[in-house]
Amino acid sequence: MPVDTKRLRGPEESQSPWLFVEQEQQSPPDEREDGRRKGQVDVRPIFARCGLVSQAKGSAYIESGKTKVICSVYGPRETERKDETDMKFGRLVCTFRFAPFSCAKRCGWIQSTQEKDLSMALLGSLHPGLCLHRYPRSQIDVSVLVLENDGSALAHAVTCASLALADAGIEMYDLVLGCSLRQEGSDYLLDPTFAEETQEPATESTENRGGMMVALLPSLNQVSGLLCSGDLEQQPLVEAVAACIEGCQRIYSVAQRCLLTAVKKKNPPPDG
Amino acid sequence: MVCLPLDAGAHKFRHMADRRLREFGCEQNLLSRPDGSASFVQGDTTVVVGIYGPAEVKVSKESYDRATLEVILKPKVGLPGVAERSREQFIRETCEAALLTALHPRTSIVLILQVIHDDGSLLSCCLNSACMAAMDAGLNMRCLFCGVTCAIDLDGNIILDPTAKQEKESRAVLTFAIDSVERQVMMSSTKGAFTTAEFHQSIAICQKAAESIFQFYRDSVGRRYSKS
Amino acid sequence: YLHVALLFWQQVILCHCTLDDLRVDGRSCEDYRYVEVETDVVSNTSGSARVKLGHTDILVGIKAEIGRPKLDRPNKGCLEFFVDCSANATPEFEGRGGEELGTEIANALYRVYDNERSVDLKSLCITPMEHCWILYTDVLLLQCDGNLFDAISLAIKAALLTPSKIPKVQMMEDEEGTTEIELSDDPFDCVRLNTENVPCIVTLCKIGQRHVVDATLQEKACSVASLLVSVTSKGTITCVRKIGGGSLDPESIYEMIETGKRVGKALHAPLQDILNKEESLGKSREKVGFIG
Amino acid sequence: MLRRPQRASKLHQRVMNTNSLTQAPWHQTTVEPLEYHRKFLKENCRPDGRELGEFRTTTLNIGSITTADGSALVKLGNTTIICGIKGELAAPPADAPDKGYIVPNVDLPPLCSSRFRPGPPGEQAQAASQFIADVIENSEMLQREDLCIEKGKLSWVLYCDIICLDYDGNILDACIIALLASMKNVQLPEVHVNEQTGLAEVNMKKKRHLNIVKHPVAASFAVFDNSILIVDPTSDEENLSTGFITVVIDEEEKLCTVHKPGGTPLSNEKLQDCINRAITRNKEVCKLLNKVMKSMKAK
Amino acid sequence: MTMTSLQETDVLSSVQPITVHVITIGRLASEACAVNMSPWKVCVPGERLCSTEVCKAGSGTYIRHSFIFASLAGYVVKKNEGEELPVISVARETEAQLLPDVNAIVTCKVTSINSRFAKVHILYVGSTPLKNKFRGTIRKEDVRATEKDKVEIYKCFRPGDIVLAKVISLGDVQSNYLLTTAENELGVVVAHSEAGVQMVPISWCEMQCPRTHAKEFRKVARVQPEYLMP
Repeated sequence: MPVDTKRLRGPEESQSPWLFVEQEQQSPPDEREDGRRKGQVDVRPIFARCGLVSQAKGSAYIESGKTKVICSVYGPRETERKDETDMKFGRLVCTFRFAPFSCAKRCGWIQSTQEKDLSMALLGSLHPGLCLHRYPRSQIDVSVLVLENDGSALAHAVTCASLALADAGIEMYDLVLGCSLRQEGSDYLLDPTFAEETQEPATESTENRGGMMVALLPSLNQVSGLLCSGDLEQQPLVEAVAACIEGCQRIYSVAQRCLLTAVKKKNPPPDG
Repeated sequence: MVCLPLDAGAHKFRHMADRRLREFGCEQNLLSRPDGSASFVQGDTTVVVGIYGPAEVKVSKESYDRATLEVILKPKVGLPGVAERSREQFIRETCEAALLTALHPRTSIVLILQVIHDDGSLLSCCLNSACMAAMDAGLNMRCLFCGVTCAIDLDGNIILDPTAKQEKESRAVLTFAIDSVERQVMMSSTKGAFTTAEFHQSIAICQKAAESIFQFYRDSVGRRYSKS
Repeated sequence: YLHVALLFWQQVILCHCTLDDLRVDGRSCEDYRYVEVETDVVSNTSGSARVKLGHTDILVGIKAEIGRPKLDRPNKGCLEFFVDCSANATPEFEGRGGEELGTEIANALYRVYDNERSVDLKSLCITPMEHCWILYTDVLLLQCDGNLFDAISLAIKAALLTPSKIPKVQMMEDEEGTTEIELSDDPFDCVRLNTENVPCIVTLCKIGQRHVVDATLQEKACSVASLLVSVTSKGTITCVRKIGGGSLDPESIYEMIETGKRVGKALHAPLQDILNKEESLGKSREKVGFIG
Repeated sequence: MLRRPQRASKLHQRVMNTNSLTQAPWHQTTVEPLEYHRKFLKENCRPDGRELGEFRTTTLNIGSITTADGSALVKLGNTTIICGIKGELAAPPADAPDKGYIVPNVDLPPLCSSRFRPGPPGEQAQAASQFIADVIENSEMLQREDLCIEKGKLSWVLYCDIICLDYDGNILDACIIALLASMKNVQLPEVHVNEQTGLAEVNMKKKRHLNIVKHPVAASFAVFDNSILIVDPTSDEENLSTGFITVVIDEEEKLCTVHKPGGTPLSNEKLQDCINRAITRNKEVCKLLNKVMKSMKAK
Repeated sequence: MTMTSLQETDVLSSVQPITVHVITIGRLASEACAVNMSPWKVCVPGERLCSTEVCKAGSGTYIRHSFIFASLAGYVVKKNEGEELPVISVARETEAQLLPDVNAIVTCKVTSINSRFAKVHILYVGSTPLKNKFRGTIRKEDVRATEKDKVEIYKCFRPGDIVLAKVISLGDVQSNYLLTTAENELGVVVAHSEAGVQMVPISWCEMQCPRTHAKEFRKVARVQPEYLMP
């Protein structure tokens, strides 16, 4: 492992105090801690606002429960390295990062495999929503930073990024909204918290457990991103996708309203 | 090019009290590859500098109205870290203010500093050697500059040009770069806490000490060009 | 990912044919191309396999090495993936193009295989927090003719199924209290991994109104998006992922999951047959691969 | 918030109307930025309506990141800095067995401005990290001995991760406020070393604050046209200035850092002006900090 | 940035703190009505505006299944331009996402020159500033319309000059935007002399420094001179 000479380093090795705390084995409660119901399309209230980063072409900030995500969009700017497709279509570049203090255990500065994978998933989810043919020879950069991860980080990152893109005035076919779900046996938990995402099962059986993220183009009713892992039978899986789609539709109005406010704040109504 | 031993031909001073600089000396043009070079010795602290340029510049670093200045500081042992990067910034921005970079647009000037030994007052030694190397390279400059370090000990006494041991035992260490035209503060880097009065006192002492370094610059240039 | 230039009329024909459950090469929508599987092709690995699917040609080698368990799962071993998109496979892999595809595939493979459900990671642990087996899985793309994921997953499953040469180890404690790892001397005294739940990947490509499995490069060029579904032999779905730049309507997703599950489940039995046959032949089998 | 833009726009009219060049579309900030700023400075004011010695509005928000042991978000005009501190356990340094570690790092991600590229931190971020580390050490804002749990065995490591979310100049001042506020917000759990097992025992229910003894505050200045000093420069002003100076001073008026990385030489009088402004700035910021801390306790 | 979990926000000067709104889902229905009340309709990308039988699609829109959808967040503008159908478009304050297109007039700054071409940074498209610089090239043969073979680049442009030019091609994989100044109205509009003073045009090929009265060669654009005189 090469040493990182570009940052101040602490001791060679340090451990999170959580490693020394006796974890009490608790069976997951019947009710969700925040009072939401299992098996219901019950998303946390969302606070969304555009245009907070003055330097960016467009930006958005989303807070849902304790999860906090910020996103900036830069460009269209000149593509750094070009190939034939860049001559006709713009290039979308997505970076997804967790702030070092955003998770229960501190994460490092160097982009992890997980962050790379999530960047890829973010790219795949946003790509279908953009009119990239309007931006030949150019590149649009989307960077997402999770300030606090209390579950469903990728889903909120997708929503946040699409708001930032719309705020930047990038032409889009539709907004892109994200929603996560956690399947626990016969029940599902929509928009799970970090504790719900990571809790150990009550029983050894791993049947029908898993996590899922769906990205939706709400007015075209098209799924632009789907990422799911776990152990799922076909029926619960299909139901979970449907629940996520409904979850996305639930946050559409918040996203719309956020953009309307941003447009009115940024620009006066045109004359004539 | 003959490589002279470090003190040959170099001027030496000997001072007794704390309010004096340690012996210092310099040799210019000691490296054959760079366009300009100098080594500066302050007590046991020694730094060698090589300058390349004005030379071709990478497109990404090109600026249309002036030369791009790059400073690389190599520690005595190990890889350069964040502390070196911070010192590089100090040296680069001081040089940028002194060099007339606008005369060489779309070029690059690279300064490479190698620490040979650190026995205190390293940053000032780096600045002095950089200035001597820039003179050796024949780069156009708006003014000369010199670096002077002083330390404030626990009793509030100000020690000029401290050794590493003195630095460690003192409450604060201040390094200034002084310009040769107005004798004003070009650069300031401080460690430890001190009062405003101590700050001004330190500047005054360093400004005074700068006179002897500038005189030394003048002498060495005079000697060099009277020879040929 | 690979860009194949098709003329517009070719695309139209391809889409229309697909609508009638007839593909350009004569297959129906749920048919795979001819698959060739060969195991134990690289001698110095713990397990290896080569899979040919149409013209797609994949080589997978798995090496077991002792390492430190990851901090977040101290009592489990792990899998590491490295995908080499050699420029021999297609000129498009030259430079950074291949690198990007490599990471993309590797990331997907982590999601599919590096978990408790697919591979019995606990059996790979030697001592918690200190030592475990790490299965370094190298994937080499020799030739690309579409449907990389499915071919790679077949190869990985085959490589894991072959008598994995993971030696049994014991922890020895000497007088000073330091532990040492002792490998079993008997080369046949090996741990055999439970591969019952190792899934296979089925990639479904949406073309026009229908979706097809095992798409060729031409077919892929006509498709806007595909769905990657990984299925165990029992028919449990362990991973679903949308890939490609386009979107899918919910109804097709449901249909594609259904097809994926059916095709994926059916894929396991013939693979197991081939592998059993290979194993029963033992050393006497005739090797066809150029490396073997 | 309304007052300021109005003031600024009136100013624009006054300053810019004197020159017919504004009619040409190319004569705007991007083409002749230096001339543009000079016109304002001639009138002793700046394009955003501030006077030369005026800081931008400072907003402080403490403790909003619950995954961090201490956190703060600071806005200085548009410039936004977030700092999160997380404590971890490690063996104390060999040369100081009774001390803990403080590891500050400043990140300037591409998110905050188009001037930064993805990848490892550049020179500016590294120099900022070193600056923060120096201020922590010089000011002795907290005793590193306080971070030791058991001498020679176990101590705390405070990872202070500072991220810029919006880069509009003068990040150093904002970073110091963010660091100070989040340090004051840190609550660490009680830790004992079990004598028998030698392992740490953590009690998450019992937490304590750090003892912050000094309150260093920074004031940064940019030198314009080799002569004019302006406080709290924006990103545009930074790009055009010929030198910077940052003065860090604590509430007892002791200087913790006088950071002037080269640039235009300054006279002693100018340096004293900077120090005087830094003293009043310290009072302003401490007042704000106390106000926020107090209202947090009230809740 | 504001946060709902905001414990405390305080502001140093007399300016009022930013109020924090928490938008919950239940409250939205009533608020959405309020939006429609305003005289200007605001839309978000993906919103269906109307059928193609009613309007023609203008900028900031796209057509799908014979309906017009918004592709931008902005104000919906319907304009009758004397044709059969009115044009519906989505307007933002500035055409922020504008890219240099063929035949667009751009303002650029010369970054370097050599004997074959001048390299420039495009700063404006029309009167809209670009947030990011795009690179362009003015080849020797595209500098002026007459005596093309006698053009000497250094007598036409100098690094730092502000030039009005027209886009002739987007270029290919290797090259940048190709620009031309081969029209009377195109060429150098702002240039500084060796003394650093902004020069005054005295002919189509010369400019003069008001301080030193030295003359320098440029390919000068014919712009109304009152714009250039301070």
